[in-house]
Amino acid sequence: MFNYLYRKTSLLLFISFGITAFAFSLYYLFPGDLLTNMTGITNITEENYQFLADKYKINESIITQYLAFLERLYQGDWGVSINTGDSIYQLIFNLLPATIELALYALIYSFIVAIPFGVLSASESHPWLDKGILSLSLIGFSMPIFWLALIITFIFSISLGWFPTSGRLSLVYDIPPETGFILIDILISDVPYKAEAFSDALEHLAIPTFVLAAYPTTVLIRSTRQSMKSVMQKSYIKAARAKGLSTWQVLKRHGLRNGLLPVIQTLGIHFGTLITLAMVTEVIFAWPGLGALLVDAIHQRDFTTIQGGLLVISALVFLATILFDVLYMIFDPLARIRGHGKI
Amino acid sequence: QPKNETNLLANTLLYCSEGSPDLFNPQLVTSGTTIDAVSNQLYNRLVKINPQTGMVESDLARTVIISEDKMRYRFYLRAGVEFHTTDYFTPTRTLNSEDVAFSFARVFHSNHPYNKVGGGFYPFFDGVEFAQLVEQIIVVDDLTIEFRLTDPQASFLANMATDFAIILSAEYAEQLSEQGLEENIDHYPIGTGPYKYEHYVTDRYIRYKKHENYWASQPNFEQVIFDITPNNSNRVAKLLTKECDILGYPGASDVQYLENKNGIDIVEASSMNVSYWAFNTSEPPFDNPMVRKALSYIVDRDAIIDAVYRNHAEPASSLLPPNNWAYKKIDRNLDFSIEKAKAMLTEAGYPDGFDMDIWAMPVQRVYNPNAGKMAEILQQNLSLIGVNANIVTYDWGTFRKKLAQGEHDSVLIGWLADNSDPDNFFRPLLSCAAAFSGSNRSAWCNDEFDSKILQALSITEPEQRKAFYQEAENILFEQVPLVPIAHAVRYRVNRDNISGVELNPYGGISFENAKKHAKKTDKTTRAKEGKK
Amino acid sequence: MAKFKIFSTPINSSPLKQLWRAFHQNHFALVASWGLMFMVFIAIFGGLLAPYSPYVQHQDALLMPPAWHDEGNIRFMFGTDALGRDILSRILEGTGYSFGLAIIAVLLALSIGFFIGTIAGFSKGVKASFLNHILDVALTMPSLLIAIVIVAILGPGISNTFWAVVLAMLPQFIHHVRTEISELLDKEFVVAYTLDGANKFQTFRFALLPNMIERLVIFSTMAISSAVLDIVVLGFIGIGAQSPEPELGAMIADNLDVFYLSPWTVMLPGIALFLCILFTNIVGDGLRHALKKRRRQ
Amino acid sequence: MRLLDIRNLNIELLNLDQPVKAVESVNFSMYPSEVSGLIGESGSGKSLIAKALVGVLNNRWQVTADRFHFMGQDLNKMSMQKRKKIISENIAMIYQEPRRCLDPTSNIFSQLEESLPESYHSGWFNSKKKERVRKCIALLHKVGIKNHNEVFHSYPHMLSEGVCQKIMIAMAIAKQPKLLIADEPTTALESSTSLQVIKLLRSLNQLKDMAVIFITHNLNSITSWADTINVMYCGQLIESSSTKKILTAPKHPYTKALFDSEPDLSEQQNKNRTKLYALKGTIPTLQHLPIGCRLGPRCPNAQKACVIIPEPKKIKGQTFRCHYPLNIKELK
Amino acid sequence: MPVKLLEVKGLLKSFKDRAHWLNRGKDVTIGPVSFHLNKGETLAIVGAAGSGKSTVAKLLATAETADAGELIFDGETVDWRNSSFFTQNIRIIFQDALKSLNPAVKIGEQLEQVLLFNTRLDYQQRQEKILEALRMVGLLPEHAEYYPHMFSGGQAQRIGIARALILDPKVVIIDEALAPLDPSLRAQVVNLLLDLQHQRGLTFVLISHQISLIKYLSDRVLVMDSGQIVEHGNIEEIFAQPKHPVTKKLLFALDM
Ligand SMILES: Nc1ncnc2c1ncn2[C@@H]1O[C@H](COP(=O)(O)OP(=O)(O)OP(=O)(O)O)[C@@H](O)[C@H]1O
Ligand SMILES: Nc1ncnc2c1ncn2[C@@H]1O[C@H](COP(=O)(O)OP(=O)(O)OP(=O)(O)O)[C@@H](O)[C@H]1O
Ligand SMILES: [Mg+2]
Ligand SMILES: [Mg+2]
Repeated sequence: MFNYLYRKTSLLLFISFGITAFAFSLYYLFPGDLLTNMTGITNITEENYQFLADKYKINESIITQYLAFLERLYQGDWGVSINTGDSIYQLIFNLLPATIELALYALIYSFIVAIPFGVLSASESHPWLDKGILSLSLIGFSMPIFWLALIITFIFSISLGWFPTSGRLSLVYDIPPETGFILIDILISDVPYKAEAFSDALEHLAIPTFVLAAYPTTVLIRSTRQSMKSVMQKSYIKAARAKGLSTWQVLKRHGLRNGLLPVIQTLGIHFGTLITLAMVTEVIFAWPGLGALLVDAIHQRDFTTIQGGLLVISALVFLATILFDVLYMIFDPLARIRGHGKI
Repeated sequence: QPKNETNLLANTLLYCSEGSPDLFNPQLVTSGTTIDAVSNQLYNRLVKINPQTGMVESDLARTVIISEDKMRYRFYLRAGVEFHTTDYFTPTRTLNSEDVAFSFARVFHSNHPYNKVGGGFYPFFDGVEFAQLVEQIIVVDDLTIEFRLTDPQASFLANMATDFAIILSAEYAEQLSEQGLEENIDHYPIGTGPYKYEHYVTDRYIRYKKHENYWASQPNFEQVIFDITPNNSNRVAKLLTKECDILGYPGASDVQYLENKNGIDIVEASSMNVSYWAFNTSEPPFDNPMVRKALSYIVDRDAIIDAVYRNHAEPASSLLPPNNWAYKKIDRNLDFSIEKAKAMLTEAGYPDGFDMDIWAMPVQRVYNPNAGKMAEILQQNLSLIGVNANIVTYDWGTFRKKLAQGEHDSVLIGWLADNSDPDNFFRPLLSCAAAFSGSNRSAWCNDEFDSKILQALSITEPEQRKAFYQEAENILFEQVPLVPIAHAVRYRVNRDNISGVELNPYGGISFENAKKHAKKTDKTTRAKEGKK
Repeated sequence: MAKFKIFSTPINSSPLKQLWRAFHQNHFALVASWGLMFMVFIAIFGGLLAPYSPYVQHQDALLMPPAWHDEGNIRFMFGTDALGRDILSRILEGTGYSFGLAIIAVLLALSIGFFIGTIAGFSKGVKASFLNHILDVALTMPSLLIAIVIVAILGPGISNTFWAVVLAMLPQFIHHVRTEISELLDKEFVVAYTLDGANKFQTFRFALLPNMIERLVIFSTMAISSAVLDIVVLGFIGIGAQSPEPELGAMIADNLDVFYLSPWTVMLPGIALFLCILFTNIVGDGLRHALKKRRRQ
Repeated sequence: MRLLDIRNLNIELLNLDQPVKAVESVNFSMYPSEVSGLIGESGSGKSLIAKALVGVLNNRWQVTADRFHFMGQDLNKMSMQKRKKIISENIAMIYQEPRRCLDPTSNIFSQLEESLPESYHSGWFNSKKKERVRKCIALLHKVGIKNHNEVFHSYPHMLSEGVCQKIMIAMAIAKQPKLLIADEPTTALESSTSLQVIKLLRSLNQLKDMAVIFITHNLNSITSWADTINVMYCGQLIESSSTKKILTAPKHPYTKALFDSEPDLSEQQNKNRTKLYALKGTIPTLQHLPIGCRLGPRCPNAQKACVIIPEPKKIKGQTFRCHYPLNIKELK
Repeated sequence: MPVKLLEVKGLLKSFKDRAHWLNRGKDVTIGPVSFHLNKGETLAIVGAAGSGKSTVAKLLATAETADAGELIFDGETVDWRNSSFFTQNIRIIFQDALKSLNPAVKIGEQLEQVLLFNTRLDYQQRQEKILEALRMVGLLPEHAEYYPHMFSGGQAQRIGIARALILDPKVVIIDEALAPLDPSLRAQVVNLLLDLQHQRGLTFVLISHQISLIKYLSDRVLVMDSGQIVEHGNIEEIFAQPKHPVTKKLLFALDM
């Protein structure tokens, strides 16, 4: 146990170093003036220059610069956006919850849909159902997310008018942002139109969540199916059946538990992709999150924002991967002894 | 409770705008987006233009008395006009002459404490050389104020009625000075308009609340929301899904599409505008008139009007649109001709062409619904004469900022008149003064041209003025600092339960009289004038 | 425990041939592989087949619907876009950009990854564990995100997109080759080769290489579909290929303006894109299944 | 009365191009508390029979039998549910690779617990928990595991193969089955551990009157304690009789070859390097079985008649399938 | 009079077991062991699991490098680094024959590769040698064209033997290579080994758990326990009077 923790911590340290060093190196990789890339201030005056050069230690060794960078990171002094002059720290952490919210709901959604379908398709009782689910998931897997988004909006918003097309909440409702998670914000706010606002928020969530969930759902269906299939072939399942347990009991006690373990791992592996797809979804549905910010920033060559956004998104991805790893470890007694290096 | 919801919806006006305002004071900008978002909602002017008749009429000023020599304008203000009360400012007094004096002094007096706040550039006022025109502003009494001019300039009152000449609160400015937060005057606005500022999230939305103590008739909405949706088709989608009531700047193809949709009104509104292709004449090779002239031949106006405007525009044969009184149809032989362009380019010393950038606005404007497409057409034609064009766009804010810094080679942009005076097309776009203040995108300064348009200003006789403007246009078409491309038809698109939205032919949109009906308005008011 | 082979009589064919046979039995995948061949053909020769240049604007035929539409015209099979460019030509050319470039990117990433991965697979000790850590870090980053980062550094454009995609896929390939090699190195038959007196190179050439090929083929097939997705997504969000380049993602984004008025301008490139990815995925899946089937025998 | 009586058992694998008969017309019967050995080469269908008996073959397999009696009841005539119930209450099975047969993600106690008879699970939530714990401890003690607490909280991977196999046995005997099927229970174990396991099974058979079907490759481990021995070849039961008879006078050439190919320990040192008795050739695949007698091509005394499938014959309690059986005094 | 073919002195190997969270990495030391092999005899190594039998075998075949020890072959001291000597004189037959064959290469080619790595024969000679090796283990020439997956366990084991013998080694190590075979196949392979020893005077080192087989095949026995040789001698003597408790236990396990 200790060893496991030790290994994970050292990995975490390595990763933190990796991410921050990478973010730091962006200062140099981005075109343009170094000090502007660091501060986000475009027209640096003479007297200001000296002050900033001292603060950012740009005339000292790379190591010192990097350490200064770490210190600033820690203090929340992430510079300002080259274009708007807003504090990047503020900007990012205001938008982060929206991204997390979208990704999380999509994940939950795909879990709810994919696990039963995956299990169903793994049970060999309905070969046609299996084929159907598989083909559908293959199609879903092959659809570029933006194209899927266009088709879905065209059908469900434009033609049928069931759901709104973009945004998180109708602007009619004025909900003070407390946590940044819209559903939570609505619940803790004291506005007279709580209920409508809540259902409106759900309506807004529907299409983006569905579109974003398409990818993880198909991945999950396939991985659930595969792992359930292999688990159901295992001797211990046969042994359990021979003990006289019913199909459902076998599934519940042994099948799902073992079958879903690799699924957790798959999720960990694909979480990063989910986050990137969330970024694309944000762009498509004008979802005010980190992804939209980042893409905008790339359009506008707003290097400070790009750097901050990338830092946070990669940190998010890593944290999630480690989280899934820990989850995996909790559920799989074997992982505790064999979890080498891999995150 | 469903009751609540209907109330909330009925009391909210949702406007899907195409971009974010730069700030909340039109004095400092020329951008239509800012004007739309700010001028008529938050502020009033002394006088305004009636959108129907085009005549100047009273606004905050009850009456205007003009002296015989047309050099002194005395404005009598309304009494009891309340400023906005917000969480950052509570007014203690109503509007008086001080406020008017402050609002204009800020623009005119370079040593005014607020003059440099926000950069110190007032593009519109600088463009029409207002500071030189107004000799003095005299506070006669609490509710009377007099403007003394240096010249009896014909366009003064029209300029006073533009969306730029708004009235700020002097009391608020004082409060800000005390707090040392002068910058806030343009970002946390206080005005007298029908709606007041509540909240703004950059690139997402603006929320205005009703101004309860509005001096004119009570506004019809509890809140007005600007839903900032730069993407054209997203805006249309929002209109269709009732996420917005009014659509700002429909794309040309969207008009065509929306015409066949139920529940949507499309109204053609009169508009004086021009879209043009401006060359940065301070940079080679565009400092060479021959090159500019050559490039002007590759502009295929018919193709552009077909593809970009979807025929909702007229080809521009002059800078002035045909509905301006000073317009005169002259055949300038502007035909699209690759041969001529090629020949001229060779003559100018560029037989093999060159590389250039075309900056295309990222947003839809009245005068140009899709600059990107237009740029692609130009790019295609340019390639025929060996010029390799690269299309550049940034988001709107960055775009304008970089444009003002003159980083462009050439730009596709346009102009929407601020008033009916032809001068509004010439001086802001091409005068030497504007070359420095920024709205002259060609950075072009021609003394002869300048003197022509100044001469045109100094006289009042329309026919004489017209003649001067024609001469100016002749110079323009010789020198080609910019190539006029089209005069677009402006549309107002809204859901059919909305009425009373006013589109100023010279500027922004006004929701002062807008109403939302529980049911559709009756047929007669939503005649689809714009339909062909 | 040596069991009987119940399935079929042993066939005297190489594993690769067996894989192909098993693949052949899956008609669905077989059809998809024809589709894939067709798409590859278009990706290579699309430019030559195109009736018009993808850039030329037919002023007289703006937003022309496809030929099967009532108002369509046989001149433009798939209709035209808002600038009068022939959509068929643009799709034919665009397949080369989106799909062809993806294939080239995969091939490039494969060769570089193969080289580095091989070295990594053979190295041991501190060097290897450092590389492992770096790879672990790089692998958690989804390829699209890496591509976005690289484009952010290099700036938009189709060639930058290409390099971004290559670089983004590299860690996966290195990792794949490396694990493949280190897995194989643990196999008994590789030890047997050393005991037979084979040196490192011979072991690699005779023992490892023949056993890596099929899995590499499958992995690369799967990588193609993700490379296509990366390229088009970058194009779509406007930081990849720039219009008027007929890259399918950029094309879809470009035509969004007229999506409601003339949906085919968006749907047709989308379908072409979808087919490319679908065929690739089906073939990849089919190969994977075939491999599984072969392994079971 | 017979404990188990099966006639003409066929097991077919369906999901191939054409169905393959992996086990063909096997007759098998045994008496209560009998120990029956099932031997034969790998792949001859021993495990399939065992799995078919406990009914854990998945639906790709088709199991048919003309008669399937267990404890006097005709299982063929019962509903699936009832059949399953009877089987799970009375037949238990232990497998070759014990660790693979234990769920790696749940601890030993919970797995042991769920194999207790129904009566321990009914009643209020947890009301019988203590009783179950006691019972489980008793079971572990019975199979010779003393540190029960430690074992209870362990996961399978923490235990040695031998312990895992003992736990499997504990689970198998939890319901006090009438019949225990041990499918190569010692193959994965070291010789000293496997000795322990066999001793354990032996004592259970003697003390609890539990019938045992012991499937193995290892002839030595079976001959000393099995009452009867059944020999399989290529999906057929080719000979079955009492251990003594089979050892002394095997009737089927394959049976003889099987016993002869095992070097005999009692023999003196093989100084002159004589060869072992070996059948030539290899075992055919199930899809390409020879016509007639399945041993045909490999049989040393094959003759013309061997192209006809031999029917089971019974001589003095010794059943075999051969046209030319060995060790028969007077040939007809 | 037996002739000493090979003598091992003080062979030693120690492993550092990787530490993991249950046990804190114990060191395993195999040896030092010393023993000799006579020409044409079969030496059996027995011992409990983990006692170091395979390690000794691997050290002899240089699949592992020894930490210390001396090897005298035919009266001459051999350098451990002289790999071509080992590959040509001491060959090992693996436990799982199928796993030790390259699944992607035809049998003939694999045999040819062995020749390529070690000899300078030309194509014709190589083919002849391959055919001879196949014939020797009772396979047909066309089997050279087969892939490993097409062989049954017994046939695969024969190929393993062919591969070991194709370089005409003096010593062949058989590490549990007979255990996984079915009785009837095992008998075939045992017979084959006996034949080969008879014809070519091969020396075998046989590692097996099956006491009966050892008794049947071998001349001398080494008994190992936790890395050490605890008993060795002629097979009759040891079976008649086992001295060490480990030997007793091993022998006892077989009469069940
Ligand atoms: N899941 C399966 N799919 C296909 N064939 C199978 C499957 N399981 C078993 N077989 C085949 O059925 C036949 C009988 O197998 P079975 O496991 O009963 O043999 P066995 O006698 O138990 O062998 P062993 O001694 O190796 O355990 C074999 O030919 C085997 O290849
Ligand atoms: N590469 C290695 N690294 C660490 N320890 C090893 C290694 N190889 C063998 N050992 C250890 O050396 C000891 C002897 O192993 P070896 O394989 O020689 O035993 P064995 O007698 O052949 O056992 P078995 O009968 O199970 O084959 C074991 O404790 C094993 O854990
Ligand atoms: Mg079996
Ligand atoms: Mg060993």
